Amino acid sequence: MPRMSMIEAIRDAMDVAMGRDDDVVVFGEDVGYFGGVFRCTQGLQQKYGKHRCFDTPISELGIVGTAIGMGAYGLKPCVEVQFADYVYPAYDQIVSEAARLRYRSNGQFTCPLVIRMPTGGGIFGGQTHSQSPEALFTHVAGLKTVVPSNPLDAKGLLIAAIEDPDPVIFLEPKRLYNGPFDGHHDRPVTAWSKHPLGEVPAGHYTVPLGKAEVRRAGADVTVLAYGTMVHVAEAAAADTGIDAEIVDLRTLVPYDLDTIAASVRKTGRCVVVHEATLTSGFGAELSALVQETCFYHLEAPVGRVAGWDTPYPHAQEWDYFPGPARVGRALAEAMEA
Amino acid sequence: MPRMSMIEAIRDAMDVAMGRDDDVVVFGEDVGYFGGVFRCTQGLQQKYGKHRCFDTPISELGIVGTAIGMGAYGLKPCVEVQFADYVYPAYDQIVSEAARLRYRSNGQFTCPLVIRMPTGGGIFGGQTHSQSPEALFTHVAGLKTVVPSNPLDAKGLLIAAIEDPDPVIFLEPKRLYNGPFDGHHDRPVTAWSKHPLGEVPAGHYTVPLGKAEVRRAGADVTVLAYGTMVHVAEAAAADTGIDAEIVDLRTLVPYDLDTIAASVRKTGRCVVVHEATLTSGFGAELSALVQETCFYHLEAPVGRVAGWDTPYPHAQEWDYFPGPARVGRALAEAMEA
Amino acid sequence: MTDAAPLRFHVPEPEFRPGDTPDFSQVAIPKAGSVRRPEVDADPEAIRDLAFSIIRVLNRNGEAVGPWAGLLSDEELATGLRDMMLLRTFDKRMLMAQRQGKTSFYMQHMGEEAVSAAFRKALMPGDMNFPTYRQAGLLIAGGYPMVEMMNQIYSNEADPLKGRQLPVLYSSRDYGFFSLSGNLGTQFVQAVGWAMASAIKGDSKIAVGWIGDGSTAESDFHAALVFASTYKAPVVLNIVNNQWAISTYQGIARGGSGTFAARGLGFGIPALRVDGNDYLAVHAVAKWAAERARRNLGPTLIEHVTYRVGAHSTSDDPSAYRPKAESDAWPLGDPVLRLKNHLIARELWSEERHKQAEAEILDTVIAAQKEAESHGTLHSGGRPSARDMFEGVFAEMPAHLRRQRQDAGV
Amino acid sequence: MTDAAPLRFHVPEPEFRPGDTPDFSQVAIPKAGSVRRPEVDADPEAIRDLAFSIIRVLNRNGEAVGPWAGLLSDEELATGLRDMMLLRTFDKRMLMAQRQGKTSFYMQHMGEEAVSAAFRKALMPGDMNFPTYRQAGLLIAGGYPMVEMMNQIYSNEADPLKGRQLPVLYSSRDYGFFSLSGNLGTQFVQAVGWAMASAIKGDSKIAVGWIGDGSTAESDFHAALVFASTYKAPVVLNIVNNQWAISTYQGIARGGSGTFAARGLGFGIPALRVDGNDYLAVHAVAKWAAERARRNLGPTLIEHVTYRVGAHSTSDDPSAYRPKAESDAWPLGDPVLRLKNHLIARELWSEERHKQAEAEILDTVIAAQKEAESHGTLHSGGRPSARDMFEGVFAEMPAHLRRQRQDAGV
Ligand SMILES: Cc1ncc(C[n+]2csc(CCOP(=O)(O)OP(=O)(O)O)c2C)c(N)n1
Ligand SMILES: Cc1ncc(C[n+]2csc(CCOP(=O)(O)OP(=O)(O)O)c2C)c(N)n1
Ligand SMILES: [Mg+2]
Ligand SMILES: [Mg+2]
Repeated sequence: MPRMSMIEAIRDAMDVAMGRDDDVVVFGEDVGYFGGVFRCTQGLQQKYGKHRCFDTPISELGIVGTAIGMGAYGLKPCVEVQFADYVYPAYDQIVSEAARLRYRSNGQFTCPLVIRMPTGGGIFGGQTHSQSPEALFTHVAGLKTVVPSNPLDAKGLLIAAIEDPDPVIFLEPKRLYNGPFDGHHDRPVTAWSKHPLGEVPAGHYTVPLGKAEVRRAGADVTVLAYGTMVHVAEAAAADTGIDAEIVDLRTLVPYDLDTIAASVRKTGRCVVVHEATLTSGFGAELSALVQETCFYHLEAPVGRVAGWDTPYPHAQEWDYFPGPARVGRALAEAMEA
Repeated sequence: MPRMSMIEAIRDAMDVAMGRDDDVVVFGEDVGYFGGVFRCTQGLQQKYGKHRCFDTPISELGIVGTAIGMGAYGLKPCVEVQFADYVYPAYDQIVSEAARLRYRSNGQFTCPLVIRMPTGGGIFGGQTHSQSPEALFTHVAGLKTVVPSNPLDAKGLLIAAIEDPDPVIFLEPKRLYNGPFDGHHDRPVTAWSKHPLGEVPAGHYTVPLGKAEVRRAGADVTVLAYGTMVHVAEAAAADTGIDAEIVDLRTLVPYDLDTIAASVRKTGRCVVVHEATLTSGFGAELSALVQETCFYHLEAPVGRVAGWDTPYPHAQEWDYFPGPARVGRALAEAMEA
Repeated sequence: MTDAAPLRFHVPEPEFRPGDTPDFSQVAIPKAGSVRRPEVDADPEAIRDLAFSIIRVLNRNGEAVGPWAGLLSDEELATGLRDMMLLRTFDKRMLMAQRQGKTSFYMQHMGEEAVSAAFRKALMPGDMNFPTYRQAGLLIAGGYPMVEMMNQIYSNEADPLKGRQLPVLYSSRDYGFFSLSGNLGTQFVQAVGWAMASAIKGDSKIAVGWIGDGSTAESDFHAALVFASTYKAPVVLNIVNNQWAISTYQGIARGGSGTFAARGLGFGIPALRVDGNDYLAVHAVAKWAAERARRNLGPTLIEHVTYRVGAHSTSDDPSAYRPKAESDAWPLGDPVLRLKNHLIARELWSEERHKQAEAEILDTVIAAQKEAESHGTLHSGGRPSARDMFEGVFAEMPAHLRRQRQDAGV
Repeated sequence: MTDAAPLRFHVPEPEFRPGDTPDFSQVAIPKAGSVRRPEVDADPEAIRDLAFSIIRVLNRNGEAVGPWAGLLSDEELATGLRDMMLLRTFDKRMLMAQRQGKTSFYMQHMGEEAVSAAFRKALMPGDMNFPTYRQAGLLIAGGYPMVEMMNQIYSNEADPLKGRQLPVLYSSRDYGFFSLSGNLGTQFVQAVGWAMASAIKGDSKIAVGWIGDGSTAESDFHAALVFASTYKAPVVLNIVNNQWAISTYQGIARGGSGTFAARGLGFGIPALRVDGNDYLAVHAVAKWAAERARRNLGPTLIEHVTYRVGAHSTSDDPSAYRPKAESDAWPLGDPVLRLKNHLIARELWSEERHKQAEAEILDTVIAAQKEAESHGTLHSGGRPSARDMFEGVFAEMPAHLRRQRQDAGV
C-alpha cells in the first residue's frame, strides 16, 4: 500500500475526485501554479488545467462566494482557505448562504461545496496561524464539519466531502501534515511513513461522514477527541497508564452519538479534548450530549481539556497547547472522582 | 419613576452616555436622521449633532472597522447592526480585531466598542430577522456578550457596556422591545408600562456586566435563561406549577458561575433555555459548566430547550420558537428524572 | 504648509428633507437619444463617459430616438407594457393583502418596474439572475406563474418554498431566478461564480447580478468586481440606483464619486448608466451587455437610474425622512406611463385599451389571488407543516435532526 | 446577434515563470520629472491621468528633477539613506537570526525600503499609521528603538508585546504605529475610522493606511474606500504594489484594470502612482497627500510601484514561481543605490563614506542585537511568562480566566 503524508493524502483525494468528475474544481490563494503554501494542491493545475485548478485574488469572501455560485451552476468546488484563521471574511457567505441555500430554495439550488482549511496550533504560528474555529461552524445548521487525524482518514473523508451534496467545512490539523504529533514537542518528530495510518490505498475510497472511530479501546475512561488531540490523548494514556478508550470523532456535525454513548456507557467516565478555546467550544456540546445521554452511567463529571480562553500566543505556545500532561491530569481526575 | 419600553430605555442609555462623555459616538445604518429602524437612536442626532450620531453606508464591516479605528483613537463608539442576522460581514473585524486588540498590543491600543444588535425571533421575520447568534461571540476570547431581558436592565447594562473599556456585543431581544413576551403568542400583548421592570430610573446608573439575577426564586429546578426566554420560563413555571428558580444570566460572558452554581446546588435540577439553534449553542456551555461544578448535586440530567437545528423558518415560527409548552415539558422531565 | 484649521467631519445630506419642496431642476438629464452606442468590444477607457451620462431612448413626446432605439417589435413593446402593469397590479394587491394580515411583509416595485421587466427580455433560456427583492419583474416578465409567487408570499400549503422564507424572497431555478437571500449583497459575487462556472464548462449561458445602490457598500460588491475583472466572467452586473436605501439617500453609499457606475471603471469594467424608467433604454443596454458577456468580452456594470416611489417595505414610512412630493418631482417620470405614451404615440395603443387592459389585468391578478388564497394565507387555511421545517437542511436528514423532529412530535 | 462560440475561462498569468528570461522593456516607465504636480485641491477627475502614470524624481544620472523635486534638505537626504541602510541591515541580521532558530519567522523589506522610510518623513507627531508587516521603515525612520523590535521578534522577556504576537507584528502607539494584525486588510478601514475620529474631535492629526497589492482584493479595502469617500476622512491610503502577493502576481488582484491606483477613481478619490523605489518621489507624494488630508480635502490613494526582491517570508521560496533574475530585470532599480547615487551626484556622499556607513550601521545593529539577545531568544534565555499569556484579554481578568490561570498553575 502506498505510504503518504497527510499532505499527500489530501492531494491524492483531490486528484482522485477531479479525475472521476469533471465538475470538481479546486481554487484558492496560491493553490494554482504554486500548489498551495502547504503544497496540498501541487501538480493539480498541471494535470487538470488552469480552468480546473487556479489561483484567486486574496478574498476569502470572493473564494467562497464564487464557489457558491459555481455550486448553484452544478460544479463541485473544493476550495482552500489558506489558514482557518482567515476564514472570517467568508463567514457571511458560509453561514448566510452556503448553509441555507438548499433549505431556503427548497432544494432548487444546492451547495455541494468543500472548504478546506489548515487548522490548529503547534507550529509557532501565533494568533493568526493557530486557531481552531470549528465551533463557529458546528453551531450553524446546514453545515457539516470534518476534522481528520491521519492520512488514511483524510483522504477518505475528503473524497466523501467532495462527493457530499452539501457544504462541508474540512479542517486539516496542520501540525499533522507531515507526521503524527502527540504534543511531546520536545521529542523528535516521526513521519507518517512510519505510522500505520500513513498507509493509504491508491484510488477511490471514502470514509463516511458522521462516523466516529474508536482509535484505542479501553475500559477506564472515554476520551472524545479529534484532529491532533487524538494523538495527544494516545500519549496521555500511554504516559499515565490509564486505560482510556479514545474516540476519534472525525466528523463533528453530524456527530456519531451512538459510538460516543456506547463508549461512555461502558467506561462511565469521559474527558473531552480540543485545542480551541474552552468557553463555548465544541467540547461544551460534547459534554452536554454525554451527560444528556449517559447521565445515569456517569461516575464522574465529564471533564474538558481545551485551549485557554485567550488569543493563541506565540512564545507561550506550549503553555497554551493542551498537551499530554494536561490531558493526563484530566484523565487522572476523572478516575479519582 | 419614569416608565419606559425597552426601546426607550436603550435610547435613554445612549442619551445619558452621550451627555456625560463627548467621546461617545453612535452610528450605523439608518440610525442618524431617521433614528434607526426600531427607533432606538431617535432624537440623538438632533440633540448631539451629525458628528456624534450619523448614518453609514450599508457595510457592517465598515461600521465595525471604522469603530475599531475610532476606539483606537480614543472615542467610545456605540454602533448598531440593524439585525444580528447581518453581523457576519463584520465578523472578521470583531473576532480578529476588536477582540484581540488589547491583547496583541499589550494594552497600547484598546477597543472600547459596543455593538448593539436586535436579536431573536417572534416577529415573523424569517431566516434573516430572527437569529440568535450569541454563541458565535461567546466562543471568542476578548469579547463580552450581553442580552438584557427588560428595560431596567437594558438601560443599566447598556450604560455599563458603553463605559466598559473592552468590546461588548449587546444583543437586544427585538420581541421584547415594546413589551414582555412569554411565548403565548396567541394572547394579547401587554406593554412594558404595565410591568414592574418597565420602571426605569432617570439619569445615570449601571447594571454591572457579569452578574446574573434570580428573576424568580424557586425550590424545584433551576432554569438558566436570558432575553426573551426569561419570560417564557416564567410562563412555563406558571403554566406547570413547577416551582422553578429562574436565573436571568444578563451577561453570557463573563458568566456568573457563582449565582448559577448556588441555584443548581439548591435545586439539584437544571434546565437551560435559549432561542438559538441547539447544537453548539451557549446552552451547551451552560450545561457543561453546571455538570462540572454541580455534578454531585444533580438529580437529573441538565436539560436543554432551544431552537431546532434548522434555519429559522417563516411560516412555522411557533413550531420553531421554544415556547412555554416546550419549556414546561422540559421542567416536568427534569422533575420526573 | 499645514493648515492650522481643525479638521472637520463631513456627513453627506440629501438636498431635501420632510417639509422641503423638492426641486430636481439642477439634475443634469441628457436628452433622449443623445448618448452614443459604442461597439460591444470598445475599450472601457474609451467609453468612460458612459458611466457619467444617462442612456435614454424615450423622449418627452413618447418617441424612441437615438442609436439605442429600434430593438423591440410592436408586440414586444405591448408585452412590456403589460408586464409592468401586471407587476404594479400585483404589488397593489399584495400590499393590500399584507395590510389585511394575510402575510407578514411585502416589498413593492412602484416606479422601478421597467428595470427588471425590460432586462428580462434581453436574456436567453438558461441564463441565471441573482436578484434582490426588488426585481420580481424578472419573474413576471419571464412568465413565472403569479399564483406561485402569491403562494410564497402567503406561506401557504402550496408555497414552493414550504413556508421557510420571508415573503417575496422567491426562488425559481427553472425561470432563471436564483434563491433570494435576506442578506444584502451576497448574491452579487455568487453571480460572478455562476458565470465563471459557465465559462469553465465552455457553456454559453450568462449570469446577471443585481444589487441596490445602498448595498454597493457591502463587501460582496467588491469581491464581485474583483473576481469578474480578473476572470473576465460572462456576467452583467446591475446596480439599481433608486435613490434611497431605507432612510438613507444614495449619497451615503456613493460618497465622493459622481455615480455608482464609476465604481466599475476602477476595475477596467465597462460601465454604463441608463434611464431605469425607460423600458426601451434598459432593454437596449441589457442586450448590449449580454452580448459582451456571450462574446467572451467579459463583465459589464450597469447603473439603472430610477426612483423608489413607495416605502422601502411594509415596515417603513418614508414620510419620516423625505418629502412626500419627492417622487412627483423626480425627473425621469413613470415607466408605465412613458411606455404607454410611446405606444400611443405610435398608435399601437390608446387610453381606452389601456383602461381595458388595466381591468383585465386586475381580473387576472385577482383570479390568481383567489387561487392562492384557496391554499391558505399566513394565519389561516392550509399551511406548510412543521415537518417541512425539518426537511431540506441537508440532502439526508442526520440523526440529531431526526431526534429533534421526534421531540417536536411532528 | 449572439455568438455561437462557447465561453472561455480566463486566468491571468504573469509574463515570466521559472526558466523564462524576464524582460520588462515593454513596461512603460515615464521619465523622471515628467509628471506634473497639481494643486492639492485639484478636482480628482482633472488629475485622473496620475493614476495611470508614475511620479518619479530621481533620473538615471542620480539627479532630482521635475516639479516633485526639491523638498528635502541635504541632511534629510542623508538621513533617508541611513534609514534605508539600517532597515536593510536589520533585515539581514534578523533573517540570519531566524535561520539560526532564534525566532520562528521573519519578513524582510528588500527593494521596498524607500516606501515606508520616505513616507514616514512626511508625517507629523501624533499622526497614526495602520501598517502591514512590510513597513518597518516607519519605525526605523521614526526613531523607534531597534532593540525593541528585536525583543518583539525574539519574543523574549523584554518583548513589549509579552510574547503574544508573531515576530514582526509590532505595535507602538507612541511612534504612530498601529498594532499589526496577521489578518490582511483589516487595518485599512480602521485607518479611516481613526481619521474620522480625528475629524469628529476637530483635531489636526491624520491617519495613514497601508495595504499590499494582493490584499486590495479583501473586503476591508472596499469598506475603507467607501467610508473615506463618504466622510472625506483625513487619511492617506497607500497601496504597496510590490508585484507579488505570495506566489500570485499582481495581475490576479488587479484584473482588468490598468493599475491599482485606478480603484480610487471609482470613488472620486484622487489617486496617484509613484515610483516606490525613489525616496524623493515617495516623500513628495506623501507630503502632497498629507497636506490634502490636513486641509480637509479628504482622502488620497497612492499606489507605490516597487518590487519584492526577497521571499515573501521565511516560509516562502520564490524560485518555485518566478525567475530568479526577475528582480534584477525590474526596471525601477534599488532604492538604496538610487538615493546613494543621488547623494554622490550632489557630492554629499562618496563610495568610501558609504562603506564606512555600512560598517557603522552593521555595528549598531549588532549591538542592538546583542542587547536584545541578552533578554533571550525564542527558545532560550529570558522569555515572557505563562502568566503573561492570561493577562490583557480584558482590562480586568474575569473569573473564568482566573480559574484557568490557576488550573495552569502559573
Ligand atoms: C447585510 C444586511 N445589512 C442590512 C440589511 C437591512 N436592509 C434591508 S434593505 C436595506 C436597504 C437597501 O438599500 P438598497 O441597496 O438601495 O436597495 P433598495 O431597497 O433601495 O432596492 C437595508 C439596510 C440587510 N438586509 N442585510
Ligand atoms: C485574511 C488573510 N488571508 C490570507 C492571508 C495569508 N497571506 C499572508 S501574506 C499574503 C500575501 C499578501 O500579498 P500583498 O498584499 O501583495 O502583500 P506583500 O506581502 O506583497 O507585501 C497572504 C495571502 C492572511 N494573512 N490574511
Ligand atoms: Mg436603493
Ligand atoms: Mg504584494
